[in-house]
Amino acid sequence: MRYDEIFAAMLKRAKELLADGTVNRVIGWKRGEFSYDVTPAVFETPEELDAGFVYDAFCGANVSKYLIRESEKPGRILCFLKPCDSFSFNQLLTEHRIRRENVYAVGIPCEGMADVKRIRAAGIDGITGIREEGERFIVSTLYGEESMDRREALAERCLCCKSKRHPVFDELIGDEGEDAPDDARFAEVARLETMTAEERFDFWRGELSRCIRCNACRNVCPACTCENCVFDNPASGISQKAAADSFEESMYHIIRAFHVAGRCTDCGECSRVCPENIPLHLLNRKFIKDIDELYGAYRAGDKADARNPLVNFTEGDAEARIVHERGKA
Amino acid sequence: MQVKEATGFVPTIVAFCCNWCSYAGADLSGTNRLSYPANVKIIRVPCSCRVNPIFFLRAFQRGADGVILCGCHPGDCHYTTGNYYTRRRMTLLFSMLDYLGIERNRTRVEWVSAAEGQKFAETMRSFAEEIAALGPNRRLADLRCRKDAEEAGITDERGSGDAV
Amino acid sequence: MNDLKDRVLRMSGSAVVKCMRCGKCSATCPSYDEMEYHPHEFVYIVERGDVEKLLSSESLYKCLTCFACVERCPRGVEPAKVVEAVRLVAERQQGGNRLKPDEIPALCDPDLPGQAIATAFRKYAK
Amino acid sequence: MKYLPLAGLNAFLERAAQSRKVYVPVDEEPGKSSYRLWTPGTVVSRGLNTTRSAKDFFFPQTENLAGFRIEDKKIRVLDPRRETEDFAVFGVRACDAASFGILDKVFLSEPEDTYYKNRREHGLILTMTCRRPAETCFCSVFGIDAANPGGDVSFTDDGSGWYVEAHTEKGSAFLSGMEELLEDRDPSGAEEARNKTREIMARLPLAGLKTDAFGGGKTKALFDRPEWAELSEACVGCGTCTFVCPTCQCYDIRDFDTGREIRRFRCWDSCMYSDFTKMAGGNPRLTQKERFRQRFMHKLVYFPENNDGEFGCVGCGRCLRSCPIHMNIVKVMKRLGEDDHEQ
Amino acid sequence: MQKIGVFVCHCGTNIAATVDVKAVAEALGREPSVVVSQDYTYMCSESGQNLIKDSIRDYGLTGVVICSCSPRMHENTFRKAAAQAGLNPYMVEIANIREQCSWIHKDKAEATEKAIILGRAAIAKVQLNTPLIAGESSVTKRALVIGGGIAGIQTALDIAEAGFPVDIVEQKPTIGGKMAQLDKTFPTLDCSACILTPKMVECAQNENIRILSYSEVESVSGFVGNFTVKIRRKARYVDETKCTGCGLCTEKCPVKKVPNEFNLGMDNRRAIYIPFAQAVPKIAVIDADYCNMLKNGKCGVCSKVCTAGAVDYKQTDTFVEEKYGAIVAATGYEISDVSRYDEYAYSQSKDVITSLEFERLTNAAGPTGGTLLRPSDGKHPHTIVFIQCVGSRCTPEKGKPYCSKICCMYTAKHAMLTREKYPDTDVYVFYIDVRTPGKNFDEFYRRAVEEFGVHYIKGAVGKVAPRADGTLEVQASDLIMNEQLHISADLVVLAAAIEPSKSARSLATLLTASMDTNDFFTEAHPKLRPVESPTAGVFLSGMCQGPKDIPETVSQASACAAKVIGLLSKNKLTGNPCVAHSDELMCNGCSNCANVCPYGAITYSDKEFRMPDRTTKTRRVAWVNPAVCQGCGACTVACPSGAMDLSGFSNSQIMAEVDAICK
Repeated sequence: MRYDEIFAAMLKRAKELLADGTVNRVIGWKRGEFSYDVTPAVFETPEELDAGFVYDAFCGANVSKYLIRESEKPGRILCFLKPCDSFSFNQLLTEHRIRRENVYAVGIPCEGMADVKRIRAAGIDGITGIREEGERFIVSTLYGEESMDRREALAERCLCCKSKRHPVFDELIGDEGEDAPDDARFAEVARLETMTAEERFDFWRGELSRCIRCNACRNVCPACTCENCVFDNPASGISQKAAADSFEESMYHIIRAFHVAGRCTDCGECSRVCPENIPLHLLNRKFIKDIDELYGAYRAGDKADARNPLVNFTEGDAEARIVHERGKA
Repeated sequence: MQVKEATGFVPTIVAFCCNWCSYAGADLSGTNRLSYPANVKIIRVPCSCRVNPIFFLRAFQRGADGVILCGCHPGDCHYTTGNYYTRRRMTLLFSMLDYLGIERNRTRVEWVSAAEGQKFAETMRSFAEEIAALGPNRRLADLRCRKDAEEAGITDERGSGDAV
Repeated sequence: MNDLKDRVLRMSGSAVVKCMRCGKCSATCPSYDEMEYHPHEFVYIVERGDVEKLLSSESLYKCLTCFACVERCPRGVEPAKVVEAVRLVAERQQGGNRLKPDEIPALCDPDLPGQAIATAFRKYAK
Repeated sequence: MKYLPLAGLNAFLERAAQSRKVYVPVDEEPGKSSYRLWTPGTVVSRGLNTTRSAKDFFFPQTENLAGFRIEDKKIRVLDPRRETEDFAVFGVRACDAASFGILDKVFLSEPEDTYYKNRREHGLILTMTCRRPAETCFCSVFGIDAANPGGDVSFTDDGSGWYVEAHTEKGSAFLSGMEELLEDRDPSGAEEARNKTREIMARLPLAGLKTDAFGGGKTKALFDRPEWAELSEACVGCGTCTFVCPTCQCYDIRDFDTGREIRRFRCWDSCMYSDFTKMAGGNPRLTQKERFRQRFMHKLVYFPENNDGEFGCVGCGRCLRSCPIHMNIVKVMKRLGEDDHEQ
Repeated sequence: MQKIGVFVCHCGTNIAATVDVKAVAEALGREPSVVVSQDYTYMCSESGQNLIKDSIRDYGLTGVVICSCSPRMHENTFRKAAAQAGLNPYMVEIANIREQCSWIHKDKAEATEKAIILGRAAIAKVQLNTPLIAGESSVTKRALVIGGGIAGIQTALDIAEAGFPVDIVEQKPTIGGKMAQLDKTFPTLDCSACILTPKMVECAQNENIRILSYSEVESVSGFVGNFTVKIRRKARYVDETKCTGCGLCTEKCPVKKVPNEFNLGMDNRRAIYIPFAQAVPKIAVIDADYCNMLKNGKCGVCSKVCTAGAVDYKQTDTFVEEKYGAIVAATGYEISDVSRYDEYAYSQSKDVITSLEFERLTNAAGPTGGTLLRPSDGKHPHTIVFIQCVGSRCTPEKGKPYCSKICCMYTAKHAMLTREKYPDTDVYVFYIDVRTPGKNFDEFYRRAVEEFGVHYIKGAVGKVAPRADGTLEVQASDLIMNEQLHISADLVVLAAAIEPSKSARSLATLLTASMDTNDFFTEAHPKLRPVESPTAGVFLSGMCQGPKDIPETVSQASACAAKVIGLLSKNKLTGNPCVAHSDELMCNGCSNCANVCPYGAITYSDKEFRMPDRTTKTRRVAWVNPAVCQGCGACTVACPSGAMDLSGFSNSQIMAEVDAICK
């Protein structure tokens, strides 16, 4: 389905569900200044929907985390979930973070989400408008019109999409999609694994040293929903407001990845929002790959009552020395 | 007996031991006068599953060169299942440290029962030798906390504000 | 010796150490009476590392590969696969290459079609 | 007027680097640049602006303030301050250059922040005009001229080189030893380049942003506006906007025990964080709405109120680019300024 | 800041020979917050303890660090001493400078330096100690035994004998279990019913025992000493208080072809029935699946013939809720399904039977009245083949990985009894190993071979093929003769693997008791706490914990009863104060902690919180029951927000130790 067709169906359904009283609010995406800067927003009336609601290739933001707060409010809220978002939503249900009865979930198809950073990386700047024409994006800029291959503009997570399927929904727009094979998704992790320890160290130091500890990755992450994060809690003994040195840079990212291990749905939001373009998803994906390889394939958010692999075990699990015994590095 | 390299490097080693098996195993190696390096210092925890990955990082931050965790053999946990969770957590943590390019041999998990005084001493000896061979922890160190860095005048670029 | 054993284990993928010596494989074997070494003995002899003993036995060729023993074995040892692996070792050992590439020039007859040489090589080389 | 041709840049920087550390913008990856220490071979970015601002050199993210050493049962205080080496930051745009005016008002007013002052005194700001402003630029809204960036020395870009002009004594002193690396050119070329920039600035999509609804004295009119709820609704409470901002200057002071001494250091804080302004009695800003409002009220109302009408924003557009959910000061100004709510 | 006293023990020369104790005391005395630091020859002696007590009083100490032997030796001694001096016992920490220092190092300087560091770590920890008070809870003096087989019966009788009320919940209409179905018992060959039925009757007569037969556990809540259990009493359609057990109804009932489960379906019973003559309680029950009256309202014969007026077709399931201090799982075992092994032709021939069926065929109350007859044609079998290890000792794909333990012995019994009663019968036993550890067991097996001429053949049976003439061709290998045998048998008896009762898994979930991969209940410790489940207050009796024979089952049942009696004799339970606790303000309610808790100590509830902005918010938060928590700390690591912490081994305490060691 094309985005304009999906959007038309979403708008129609949102109005119907508001009108028949199934829901009293709609969470979706709101148009911005430049066609790429949409903001998640809650709409309460058909007029508000008409004025600002949008769904297109720039609606990458995962709205599932907002439902923690929204589902506590009176009435039911309609949410539109892309496949990625629905995995996150389901994981949050597993962790009892969302009141399911207060949410009406409509699964929507996703044809891949563009990342404006990738358009800029292609040397296109001064972007004032973007439209899709078949497999190309036509970008109008202050300095003339440019065009680029749609795929070139897609976010990394969409280039190796994990699934077009919605593990949870009340209804669907369009046909249900399928899981994608995982090989492409782990290729970059596998490449890093084949490097020597020195190379890996240099790679990660290079990446993590750019971290400014703005917490965007954490705060946008649908798995990071702690009432009070250990890094904000002075009583935890590890709270930090800024990384004072390279150790603290690593510490933050190791602990964050560990805390979401087995719960991360690989929605890729952490990497999308990083102002320093640190490939944070490669940390989370490493845990996913390890878990799959060591404890059997597991997908956080696939089943609502699943036990995550870190709170589970089998008697025959590999010993930690398996890490030491891996190919020489 | 401290393991020293020619350079005189004496690593700092933290050993977390569960109260029921490994701590008792350590006591037994003492009772049997089986020596192991003095730079290994033991912290008693009720169960290996009490050990948070944060404790490992904390030890490295504060100057440890190696951290080892010892617990009951799988299936023998005093709390039935604790060490099974430990095993998964530590496997994943070690794998992540390895992925970040930190020497994988700086961390270890070893199952030592209350009867294995000999094994405890041998494990500590081999671990201490391994860490001594690896040299000081640099990749996961907090320079502010390292005595040697201060003495050598090494500072991290961060904090000085001289680089961004 | 252990080299042979390793080859058999690798080729069969069988874990002979799992055998608890119940003999159910032999009990179920339709070729039992034809065999000098019976399925359970195959497993045991391979485990002991005496593969040579088996290589020279005709029993190798009596196994019908009906897999009844594989099906019935309570320990998942898969005796038929062990037999099969020993048989392959035996076959691969039968002579080396009967023709080596450097022997060919001397044998070449100018009238001999090139294709015949290729065919012969394929036939006599293992 | 002095002119530095494109081809002469490396020689110029090499000379400059003999007397001080020189930081230049470098393309780390396509479309993204950062300041790096210049060393021979460093390629200077021709892109517009760095992800982080030049503020970082003068007000670093973390900075040691003091130390304490416990010796037996006594405490000794240590002073880690030392004079900063001279340094220069090259390629600072008009927006970032203007941010120093704002930071100075905060840090150099009594009592002076000696840590900041130290860096200001030893840091040289080499500015550059903009040839290709982005859609997110709106410095002109705050009266900043991208064609006339100021600083200690300005570099006016005409595409094949720069017209170089010193604006301060520090700047003149810096240039004085480098005459032979510069050519003499007619200043009309500089004006032509400036006009080109100004022409683009005028047609930027955000050029028409209105500031009338904001400024000193608008607290009452704006503080309780219902729109804050809707504007802050999607805010995830991260500190990205504040950390890339060239004018945000809030910090926290923390202690770290190294085992041998306690280090007291300051580090950036963000008004977007839930523990910002948390005090013994609680926190006056309880929800994200209030924290969000604080940031924009500070930039648009409180700061001008205390600083002769000068806004606390320089329109660099960094927050527009980096906000995870694309909420930003422009959307706030448009939403709150679109109707006339003034009493 | 604490006011800490440091006490360095010489332990004679055990410590002092290698560690410069004066130097340690002096160095630690310089640490901030240490107000007194002393050394003494034997800290654990009375005068040593007095030194500590006096210092606590004189210096107003709030924390004590003792540098001495392992805390596993004298932690309690020093805690008691501190308590006597008015200091909370949990404000004492031990630095182990003997086992982990002086005894393993030779260099005095090195050992002294290490002792100082260990002392500093203990000081750093005690800085963060808080006084802990062990919680107390009451004990309901009543036990629940789930399962009324020999294990449950023995446990219940022992508990009742000690004076505590016990309820037995049995899912079948009568207690007695598998043992009631057995004929003779090895190795004494006494009659199973003769030794079991008196115990069943005793249960019925003991006023401390209440039998809830035809009942199942519906739900369990609470914790050790304070369980609340809801029990479903299935409708019997016969009023228990009225039925006299005369059995008239079971003779008059017109529905005659109901497979009789007591005889494993080898004969029939009526739709209203009493399972067997010695059933306890001896009360009829209507099988709703077969009763015409219940199915279509046509019949009512039993009601008409019942002189007591006990039949009540309108009966429905009822529920009993009761409080218990202890729960015993005695759910027993079942025979695993052997029809999956096609080669043994169990589902093809009536003459291939399981050993339990063989028991019924030789039992006087069985379908044949105790005469051994082939199920197919009722003729005497002349050749009987017993096959061992059917489904036991297999890979998990093929069956059970464990040895069922009892088969070797009961097969010897069957073989022996057959040969004794029918000397004209040839009996073959195909075995892999004959396992007879136990008192008089091997002697028993040898008698079968030596006195009774049973043919024991080492080897397995590969195939059992029914032939047209009604015989069974058994193809087997004789591993000693190295030949393949073909035996024409009349009856084949399979020693089927035993497996835990199917109901055990769901019960384990209700009890939050853990199970192994085979669905046997896990014991708290395999050697040292074999009759307790890791879940406090839940005990294990009999086969539900693992395969065992009758004498073992009875011993374990009594051991289990002893543990229960020990618990019920207490008026109060004192907990270990080093337990986990959750900070409600930080808890996310994600359930990670509950998932890893081996004791089911963590429960969740929705709680209303007043938010800083004066609104209220309802959140799901964890609560750790201190009476159930054993203090392992698994939850503290599973918790991502750090809401969960462990008293006595808190995050900050452990990190303080780390810091002190790495300094």
